[in-house]
Parts: sequence; C-alpha cells; structure tokens
Amino acid sequence: MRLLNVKPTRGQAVILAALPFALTCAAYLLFSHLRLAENPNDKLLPAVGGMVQMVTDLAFHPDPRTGDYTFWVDTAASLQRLFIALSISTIAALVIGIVMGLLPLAGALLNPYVAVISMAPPLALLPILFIVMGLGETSKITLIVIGTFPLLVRDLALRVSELPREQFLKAQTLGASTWQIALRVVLPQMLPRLVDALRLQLGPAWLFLIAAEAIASDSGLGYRIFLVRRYLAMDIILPYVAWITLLAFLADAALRWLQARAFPWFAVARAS
Amino acid sequence: MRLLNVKPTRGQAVILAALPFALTCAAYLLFSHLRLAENPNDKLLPAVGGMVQMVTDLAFHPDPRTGDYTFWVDTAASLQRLFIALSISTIAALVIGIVMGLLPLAGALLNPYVAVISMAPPLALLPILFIVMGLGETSKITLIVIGTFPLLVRDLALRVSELPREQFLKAQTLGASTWQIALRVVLPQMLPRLVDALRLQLGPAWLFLIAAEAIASDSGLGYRIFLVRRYLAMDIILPYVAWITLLAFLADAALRWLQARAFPWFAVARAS
Amino acid sequence: KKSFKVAWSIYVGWMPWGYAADNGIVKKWADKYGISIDVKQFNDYVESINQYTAGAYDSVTITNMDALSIPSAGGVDTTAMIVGDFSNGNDAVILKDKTRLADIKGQKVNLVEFSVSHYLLARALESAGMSEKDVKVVNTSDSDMAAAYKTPDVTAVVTWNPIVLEILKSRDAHKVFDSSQIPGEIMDLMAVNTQTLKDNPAFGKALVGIWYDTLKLMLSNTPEGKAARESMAKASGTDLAGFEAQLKTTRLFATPKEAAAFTRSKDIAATMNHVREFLFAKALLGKEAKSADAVGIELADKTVLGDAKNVKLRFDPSFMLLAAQHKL
Amino acid sequence: MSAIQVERVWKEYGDQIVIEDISFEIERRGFLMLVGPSGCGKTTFLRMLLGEEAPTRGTILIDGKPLAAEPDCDRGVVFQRYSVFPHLTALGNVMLGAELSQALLLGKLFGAKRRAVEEEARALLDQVGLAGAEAKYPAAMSGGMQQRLALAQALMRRPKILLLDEPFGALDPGIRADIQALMQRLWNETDLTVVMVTHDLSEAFRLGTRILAFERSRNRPEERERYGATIAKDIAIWPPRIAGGSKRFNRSGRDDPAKTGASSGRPEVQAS
Amino acid sequence: MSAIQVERVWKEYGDQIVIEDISFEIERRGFLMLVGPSGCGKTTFLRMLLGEEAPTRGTILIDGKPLAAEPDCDRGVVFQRYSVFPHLTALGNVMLGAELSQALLLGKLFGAKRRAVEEEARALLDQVGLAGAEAKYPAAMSGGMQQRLALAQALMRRPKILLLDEPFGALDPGIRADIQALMQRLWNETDLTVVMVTHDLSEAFRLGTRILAFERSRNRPEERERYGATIAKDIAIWPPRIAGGSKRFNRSGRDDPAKTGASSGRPEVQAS
Ligand SMILES: Nc1ncnc2c1ncn2[C@@H]1O[C@H](COP(=O)(O)OP(=O)(O)OP(=O)(O)O)[C@@H](O)[C@H]1O
Ligand SMILES: Nc1ncnc2c1ncn2[C@@H]1O[C@H](COP(=O)(O)OP(=O)(O)OP(=O)(O)O)[C@@H](O)[C@H]1O
Ligand SMILES: [Mg+2]
Ligand SMILES: [Mg+2]
Repeated sequence: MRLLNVKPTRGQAVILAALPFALTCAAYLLFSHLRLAENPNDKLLPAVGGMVQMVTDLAFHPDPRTGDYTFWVDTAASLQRLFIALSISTIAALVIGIVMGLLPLAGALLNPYVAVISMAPPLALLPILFIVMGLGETSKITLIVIGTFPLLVRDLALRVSELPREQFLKAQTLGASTWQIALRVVLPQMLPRLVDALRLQLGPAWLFLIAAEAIASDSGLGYRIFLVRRYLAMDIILPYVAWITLLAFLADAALRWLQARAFPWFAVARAS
Repeated sequence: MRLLNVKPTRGQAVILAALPFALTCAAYLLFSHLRLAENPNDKLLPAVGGMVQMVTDLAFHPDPRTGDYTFWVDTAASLQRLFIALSISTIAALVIGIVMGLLPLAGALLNPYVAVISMAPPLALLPILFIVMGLGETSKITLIVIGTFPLLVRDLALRVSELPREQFLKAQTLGASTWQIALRVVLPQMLPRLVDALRLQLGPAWLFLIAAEAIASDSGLGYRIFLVRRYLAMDIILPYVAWITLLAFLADAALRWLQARAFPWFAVARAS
Repeated sequence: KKSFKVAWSIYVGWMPWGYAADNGIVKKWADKYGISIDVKQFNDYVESINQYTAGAYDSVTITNMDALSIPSAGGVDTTAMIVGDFSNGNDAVILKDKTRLADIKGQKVNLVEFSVSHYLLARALESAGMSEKDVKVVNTSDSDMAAAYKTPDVTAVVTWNPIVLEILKSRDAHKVFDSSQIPGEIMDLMAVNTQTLKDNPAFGKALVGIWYDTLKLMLSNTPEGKAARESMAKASGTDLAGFEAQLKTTRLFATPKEAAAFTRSKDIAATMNHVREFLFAKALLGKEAKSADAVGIELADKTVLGDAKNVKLRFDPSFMLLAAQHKL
Repeated sequence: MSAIQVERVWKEYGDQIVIEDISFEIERRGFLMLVGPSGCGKTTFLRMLLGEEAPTRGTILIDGKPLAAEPDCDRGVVFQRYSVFPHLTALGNVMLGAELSQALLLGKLFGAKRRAVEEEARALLDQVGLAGAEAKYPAAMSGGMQQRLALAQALMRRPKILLLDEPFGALDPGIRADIQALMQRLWNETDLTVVMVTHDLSEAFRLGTRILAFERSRNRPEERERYGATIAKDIAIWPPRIAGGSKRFNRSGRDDPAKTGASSGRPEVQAS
Repeated sequence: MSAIQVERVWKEYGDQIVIEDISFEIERRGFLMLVGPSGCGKTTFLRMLLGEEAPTRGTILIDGKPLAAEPDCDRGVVFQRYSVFPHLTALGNVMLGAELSQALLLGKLFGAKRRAVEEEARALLDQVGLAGAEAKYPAAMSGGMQQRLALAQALMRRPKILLLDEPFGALDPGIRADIQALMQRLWNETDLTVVMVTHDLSEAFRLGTRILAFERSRNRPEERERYGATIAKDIAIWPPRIAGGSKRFNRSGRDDPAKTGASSGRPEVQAS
C-alpha cells in the first residue's frame, strides 16, 4: 500500500502525537542528569524537581516584600497588556481596514503607506517610542499595537477587496448607502476573518510584549525572564517559557473556538 | 454618488498615495526643527542634513580603524545571515511540510508537536541557544530559523492537506507512487504557496535578526542600531531603520515578482 | 515645576532608589518640600539614560563615563549631584582557563561596547602595556553575558556585577583585572538636569535626603537594615547572600560627608581626563569634537576641564554638603 | 412609454471597443433575453443598465429619465454567483432590503417593525419555494435554492426592472426547469420589466418576450479590438407572450383577500 | 467473464449505513450509468470501485480478481472538478501518466523518450478536440475543455475501466452535448468499461448501455441512518448499444495505418 494511503487508527494517532513530546522530555531529563552529575550546581538544565519547587514558590507563596504571588502577578500584568493592545489594534484595524478596502479613495491614500510602514522593524523604533509615550503601560501597549496593527490592517483591507464585487452591487440595488454597506455587508463578513488575522499576529504580539517588558517594567512574564537571565536562572526561565507557550496555545485555541461558535456560516463559506 | 463608487483618477491616486509620506516627512522636519532650536545638540530628532552626512560617511568613507565601509559591511552581514537562515528554514519547511501534509502517519506524529512548538517565544530561548550553538553566526542563523520554521512548516502542511483529494486519487490512477506524487504533484504546487508563506515570515525574520545581532555581534544592521543606541545616535538609527524598511520592501516585491514570473498558472488558480 | 521624574536601573549601587520608592521614603521627602517625585525603575540601563537625554526624565542614575558620553555630549547640561559609590571590584576582566592579564593578547573579548566595561578593558590593557589593537572586541548584551560565557568560543569577557559573580562560579573562570585596581574611576552617580536643579533646588534637596535616609537604614546592623537589604536583593533578582557579595565590591559612601570629600578630591580631575581621552578616541564626544576638550567638565572647585564655553557636565557637592551639615 | 430606451450606446475599455452603437427600446413588463457568444459584451451591457458602468457614448433612459449613475433600488439584480450574502440566513437575506430602507442608521430593525418585515419576508420565501429554509445559511443551500433566494431578495425592494446575468447557468437541468417556471410566474405576477442574459437558447425561447442576439460583426483577431458587438438578431416571440396573464402576484399578501389562491399555482419545488 | 462483479456489498460510516447489500455484474465494454437522488451513495460506490474506500462487507472483483486496496492505473477516473493538475499545461497533464510509468525516480522524461511520449500526448489531445491548446494551463481553459483534458489524461494510461463522477455536471448544455458525443466516441473506439454517475436522466439514456438507479428504500428521518441505498431499478437500454460499432480508436496512431481516418469522425468542437 502506498504510504500516503496508510492512515493511523485513533489509538495509533494518539501514540504518535505523544511521541515527540515524550522524546523531548526524555532528552531533557537525560541531558539535565548528565550535566548535573558532572556539576551539581549547573544552572543550565536544572532538575525538574527544582523547577517545580521554584514555580510552586512563585505561584503559591506570597513574596515577603510585596505580599504578591509573583507568578500570578506577572501573568496578569502580561495578559492585561496583551489584551488591551490587541483590542486596540484589532478594533482600529477593523475600522481602518474596512474603510481602506471599501472606499477607493481611502485605499489610494493609505495602501502604499501601510505597505511601506508594515515593513519597518518596530524593535528599532523602541527608543523613540519610549520617549514619546513615556515608560508606563502606554509605551508597552503601543509597541504591541505598532507591531501588529499594520499587518492586521493590510490583511483586512485585502480581505474586504476580495469580497465579490457582486455583493456591493446587490447591496446597492437594495438601496444601501456606503455606511450601511460597511455596517451590514462588510463588517459582519470581516469579523471571522479578523479572528484568522489575529491568530497570525498572536506570536508577534508576545514577542513585542516580551521585548517591551525587558526594557522597562516591574512585573510581567517577559520582565521576570530578563531580570533573572543575568543570573542564568533557568529554573525560572524554562517554566516561564513553557507557561508562555501554553498561554499562547490556549489563546489560539480560544480564538478558533470563538470563530467556529460565533460565525457558523464561515467555515463552509471559506471552504468553498 | 455613494462614496464607495468614487474612484480616483490615475493622477489623483498618485497624489493621494504621496500625501501620507509627505505628511510624515513634514512632521519630522517640524519637530526636529523645534527640538534643535531648543538644544542644537539634541540627539533625538537630528537634522536631515546631519543624517545625510552621517550616512555618506558610513557608506562612502572607509572606517579609519578597520578600512571597511561600515554601512555596506553591515548590510552585507545582515543580508547574508537572513539569506542563509531563510534558505534553511524554507527548504526544511518544504520537505517536512510536504511529508506532514501528504502522509497521514507523519501528520499524526508531527502536527500537534509543531502546533505547540510554534507558540514558544524564541527570544526567551536565546540563552540555551547560545550555549548549544556558540556565539558565532550559527546561533544568529539558528534563532531566525527557530523563529520562522515552525510557522512555515505549519502553513505548508496545511496547504498540502488543502489540495483537493481528487488530485491524489487521479495521480494514483496514473500509477504514481507516494514519492512521485510528492515530487510531481505536491512539490510544484507548493512552491508558489511557499513564496506566500515566506513573504509573511520576512517581517519576523528581520525581527529575530535584529534581536540576535543586538545580543552578540561585530557587524550587521541590528548590531549597529543597538550599538549606537548607547549614545542615542538617532542620526545613525533613523537612516538604518529606513534602510531596513526599504530592504524588506524590496525583498517582498522581489518575492511577488518571482511568484508571478515562475508560476504563471498560480495567480489564476488562486483566484478561483 | 512641582513634579519630577527620576529614572533608575537595576544595579547594586542603585537599588536603594527602588527601596525608597516602595517604602515611603521618597514620598516623605517630596511632601516635605511640597513637590512630587516619580521614581521609575528601568531594566535596561541604556534606555534610562536615553530617556533622560531626550528630556523625558529630570534625573537619572548613571556612571561618570556615560554621563559624559551620552547626555553631556548630547548637549544636555548635567550635574552629578550625588556620588553614591565607586566600583571597587564590581567590574572585572575575566579569562577562561588563563590566569594572567597578559594572556588576553589576541583573544576575542566579549563586552558591552562603549560601556564602562570597555573603559575598564582599555585601562587594563594600558596597565599591561597593550592597546585595544591587541584584542578583538565583540559587542555582547549584558543580560546574555552569563550564558555567553558558557559557550566554548567565548574565552574572555569584561562585565559587571552580578554577572561577574555568576561567571566566577565556573571553575575555569579567572578574574585577571578588576575595578579595584583603578579605584574611584568608575563612579555611580545621581545626575540631574542642571537647569532643572538650578530652578528647583528643592528637588535636589529631596533627592539627597532620600538617598542618605535610605543608605542609613540599609547599612545599619539592625533587623530593619537586614530586611531592607533582603528586599533589595529580591528586587535585583538574587538573594541576600548574593546581594551582600555584590555590596562587598562596591565602595558605597555611607555618609554625605565622605561622598562630598571624594567629590572634591583631586583624583576626579585625573579620572575624568582618562575618561574623556577614552571617549574621544572612540568618537563618542560628538561628530564635531576636534579634541577631548570639546565638552567642558566643571569640577567641584569650579575649575573647568576642556572647553569652558561648553560646560555640560558638572560635579557639584553642594547638596551633599547640605546633607552633611543637616541643613535639609 | 418604454421602460428602457437605449440610444446609440458605445462602450470602450481603453482601446478596446466592446459595444458599438447599440439602440433599442424595451416596453414595460417586457422580458428581454440577451444572447450571444462568450465575451461579446452581454455582461458589460447589463452592467451599464445597472449603473455600475457608464456608456462611453450614447444614453440610456429609464421611464424616460436618464439612468442614475450608480445602482439603486429601482433595478434589482441576480448574478450567476455571489448574489446572496453568506453571513445572513435566508430570512436575513430577504429582510435586508426592507431593513436598509427603514433603518437608515443601523440598517437593522427591531421590535414591531421587524416583525412586520419578517412576516413579509417569510411570505416571499414561501412564494419562491423556500418555506422551511428560513434559518439556513446560503452555504448550506444547493445552487438552485441560492438562486431562488437571490430572486426573493431582489423582489423584496419591488424594483421596476430586474436584471439577470445567467442566473441559472450553474444549475443542473432538472433544477433549472423548476426555477425557470418560478421565474416566469414571478414575472407574470409582479410589475416587472426583466432583462436576462443567458447562454441557453432554449431558455431564451421558453421565457422571453423578445430575444436580442449580440455579435461582433468582425471577429478576426486583428479586428477584434477595433470593432464592438452590435445587435445581430432581434426576435420577437410568436405568439406574443404577455405578462400578467395569470393572477397578479402579491407579496405581502395583506391586501389581497384571495391570498391562499395566490400560491396554489406554484410548481412542486425540488430542493436539491 | 464480467469486467466488474459486485457481490453483496455493504458500506457503513460509523453507525450510518450508506449502501446496503448491493450485487450486480458489468460485462466487458459495458457503459453503466448510476443515477439516484443526492446523498444516496453513488459517489461512495464509485470510490469503492476506485479502491479509495473498502466495502464494509462483501467483495468487488475486477476481471475475476479481487479489487486492489488502493487506486491504480487499471482504473482511470474523472471527477466533476479538480481532475487535472493546475500546475501543468494541457500537454504536461496528458504526458504525466506516461512519465510516471517510465521514470520511476523523477517522474519526468527527457530526450528521445520524452519526444515519443509528447507525440502520443499531442495525438490524444487532438482526439479530444484540444489541438492548439497544448500549452494552456487548466485555469485558462473553460470547464468543458478541462473535462476533455481530464478524459485525455485518464486515457493515456489505457485503463481497463473508466470511472466518471458527474463529469459533465458543471457544464453548460451546449458544451455538454458536444462532450457527451466525445465520450461516446471514445467508448466506441477504445477497449473501455465505463461506470458513470450522473444526475441527468437524459444523459443516462443517451450514453449508457445499462442504467442502475440507487435509492434508499426507507427514507424517513429516523430510519435514514439505519438503512442504506439499494438498487431500485436496473434498466438495460433497448435496442442494445454495443461498443466498437464504429472504428476502433487508436491512441498512438503508430500501429494503425489508417490513422488519418480515425479523427475524421470527430464532431465539431466548441471551445467555450
Ligand atoms: N473592466 C473591464 N476592463 C477591460 N475590459 C473589460 C472589462 N470588462 C469586460 N471587458 C472586456 O469586454 C469584453 C466583453 O466582456 P463581457 O463580460 O461583457 O462578455 P460576456 O458577453 O458577458 O461574456 P460571457 O458570456 O463569457 O459572460 C471582454 O472582451 C472583456 O475582456
Ligand atoms: N467519509 C465519509 N464519512 C461519513 N459519511 C460519509 C462519508 N462520505 C460520504 N458519507 C455519507 O454517505 C452518504 C452518501 O454520500 P455520497 O457522496 O456517496 O452521495 P451521492 O449519491 O454521491 O450524492 P450526490 O448526488 O450529492 O453527489 C451521505 O449521506 C454522506 O453524508
Ligand atoms: Mg457574462
Ligand atoms: Mg456524488
């Protein structure tokens, strides 16, 4: 039988899926053991027990200085920044993207500019950003917005212009004004596409968040990682990285769920 | 007339497109002038003349210490890293993506793993990367590969599985083996899609390049920006950022051109 | 002007600022002078200086060298109002598997370019009769220096604490030169915008008040003092033992009197001369600088090093003296 | 007075002449079929009637008045595809026209007004044989059902003129016959002038009151650009077919006492 | 011996029974038409003949031997869509079968071998009325041309059995008639047993030698899952149609001296 016709059964699929994860864990345990056997104080690949201990400390014992549960305070701070920033850039991208895609005049005005701007490396603009925005939450949120907004808005404008022309004509024969077309024809069809675009920008958003927190902050997952990096405290860094990965994965899954739930018509319409 | 039916003429479109660029320049000139009037040594928004002077110096006068033309050495170093890294991750993604998308067994094995891995923040993994790879070119290239490969491979595996099943059946009725299907049916159809995926990853690739060069390097555009950030030399940073933007824009345009040129069948096939 | 902004970054000699902000000392002094002071923590030292230079902050924690090369060379007239400490071993040249400074010849040296590490390296090479041409400098971010040292191709690093302590935990690491061999040359300052200070002496007084209040508490051998040190240790990402190890290599001026005396000593002139020569050689005094004299430095006795018409960095012990005389 | 008067209309795209000097008139309640080879300009002509494109020369009069420069609710339209909105249910699609005219700001009705419109829309869906499919999204409907829906949607605004561009071109033959019967009934029962493009000559003869065949008189490659299509044949169906032969169609059913009889003539609907 | 023997075949998907206990035989060179309502399992049955799906119970014999468990070059196939490869020209599509069988490693021929195959492919394209379109990509062809191409591509490997799933379902009526004539001619001229699914009864009677109507005997919603389709009618066309009534079709033309005559019977081809 040709290999491409060989399909795993349900059980085989589960085993196959678990395999790479198991191998990764095993490799970690092995190398960690080897390094620790050589130098019990090695910090690079700490023992799992140590990491669990560390996370338990951070998550369930209040910091004696501030009384906060460091792990949760960091998580809350980062998620809040991420949430506010992504809300801003999604809503702005939605409005501006629809305007750009729907109105030829707005498209002519903004398309080339956004195309160029979206190529600028946001990290290099950080110093200016901090000076203009100050160092509070604003600048961190702005960095994420600057990093994600241009791509979101380009994507949406493209999607609007990909809507069949027939829909706009039909809406006009039903007496719709430009405003009504934006509101009743374009907006609802853009929402599920926005979810797709947003999912693509989640990775970059985390990146910018970590970069911003590394420069000026006093809480947040990225802040903690950069703070302890000087001491090579991998027993904090590794659990934090795993936690960020998990959060990102959950956010992605939540968005997919939302899309399937809120826009039942979209899955079929997209497939065809 | 409804606003969505108002189309600019060719000339109007050019003027509209130029407007935001002109406004940005004007705003820069204005604020730069205001700040310089207050403090002639102000570093944040240097005069345009100064920037031109600086770039000319860096580009056309050899550095007295090393005899290099700094600007071009930086550009060459960065582009080389980018090129090698993207070549590696594209080729690897092509091979593994096709295998994952085509063979159900490989898909079952790798899909969940790649989905999780692609969510991990590469920047946070840097310390481990350094220790495994050393501080040389390898680690910079690896960072870009790690940052772009998982998304490329996911995208490609998805595209392969989106090919109509009918094509695989048809190929089998023509006597094709799994290997022949991969080679003659899947690979050529993935190449133009790979260009799309690659274009999406150019932005992140620049980001990781800059981040890697900021950490340990002795040449490169990102290196220079972070080095001179130490004394707020915006007269170098701003031209470098503009230059990176231009390079990214050109790379994107080149990829689009390549796609249209090398895969004439794709534009129509995609539209339908 | 009633409200002021202070930027500080995480470093052993500056941790009291964070403690003071968290524990009401800042507020106490600000209230006393009827002003408000916002003390902001930076993880990234360079960013804090850039913010200050661009005018977003009135005051910043900074080393003497960076004060000259960044704000002063950038035209921002800056006054070193508090000399908090000097590095007495906090900065070090470390070789892997080699024990003599002379072995550095021909090696690649990882350090933060144009930072005090770079300066320390220059001074170290000078002391061994070499120059920078004898080594190859590779710019490496401080936050990754500890990890970088673990890689085989890194054989020489110049860096500061806590990274020095971290690296020295490796058995193959040998400290071959440190800042205790150039005592007093790497100073950690609280610098204030000269114009702001002139217009608002109350701000200066409040800062001095905060600083010495906090130092007194922190250096005292009481449970409160220990608690303060523990808290600072935690904030800098380490524990009490780690923090005290760093304090050992920091010559902290516990009283305003000591600090003012150091500021007024003749050594400062020699130090700043070294520093400006170094910066000029690296073209860090500005494009137009024709010599190391381009930027004027006013010393405690009002004599000026370099261009008297372009004085941009001032050492001013007057506020520390006020504190010493209990006139705050 | 004629419903549509076309006077010496030319249409050129750049150098290419698509339609060359066409003049004719359509009486009120006529059913005009446009036929002709692919690419001869049938769709282009329909788009001019719709107001999407302006003639290069010549005028088009509707009820003696010059055609509005953009589509409006006087002229309904159904295309071969994309005539209904994928994000609205069948009911939502039909209600849309009324909602847009009655709620200028939101394009959405609530409360009693909404219920009135909903009732009207349900009646109309019933008329086109879609009773029971009110809550379905277009993606869940067969092609034939979608085109029925598109007709109902267009009729909701009571247009004077209905423009159809190969509306049944993509349907299977059996379904096609059903919907042709529906079309004929709707034309009989409403006050409509219909212009329909088709590729299918038998359809043209079955439905039309008059058939216009467009053709390029000169079709050699080198001439193709320089000569547009003209009317090659103008056939009136014999014996003349007259609209409203059967009982007038009444949409809301509210002011028609004999409303149960109105739908009794409906042919059996096959939902494919 | 019968070309295909179907013996008591059942097909279930999980709990749903799709096909229930079907048995019949097809003689060599027969032209079997499968008809039946949508969703009754016609495509499922064809997929079992193709080897893509295995029957849940029962056996299918081809020339007396059990059916291979996956598609192979004994059975050619044409679907309603996606039967040709968008990245290959018409010529490339037809040559593919021969290239795959002769070049196992690369699936691509060069030099003299390639020229021989190319000649054969050109002759075949000519037979299906695509002479002149050799260099076109499928996206540049009309639906009718694409289906002609799909037929030529399938015939290149000289399959014993040709499976067609509504191959002409998406074509306009005029074009449909042409391609039906082509299909009949190909069946007459080659050594083929054909099984074709269609929705169009007139097509079934026009082409088939025998018509099988599938139907679910019990179709109440609650029964739908538990009872599959069976053969409701089995109609042999009268007078019997016999393949090869006209001259035998020869693809390469090399071993047929009367090759010029072979294509003279070709009906006029209308490229839509
Ligand atoms: N916007 C446009 N710009 C340039 N040329 C156009 C445009 N729209 C149509 N054409 C050209 O006008 C000609 C007529 O096209 P049109 O779509 O009206 O033909 P048609 O009769 O509807 O064909 P079909 O039967 O295939 O639908 C074609 O040659 C087409 O290339
Ligand atoms: N892979 C599958 N898994 C589960 N159910 C399936 C699968 N494939 C088909 N079915 C079900 O089998 C039934 C028959 O489907 P099939 O596509 O064979 O019908 P058909 O007769 O070809 O219909 P149509 O005329 O619409 O093409 C349908 O109810 C369908 O839902
Ligand atoms: Mg048309
Ligand atoms: Mg089917």
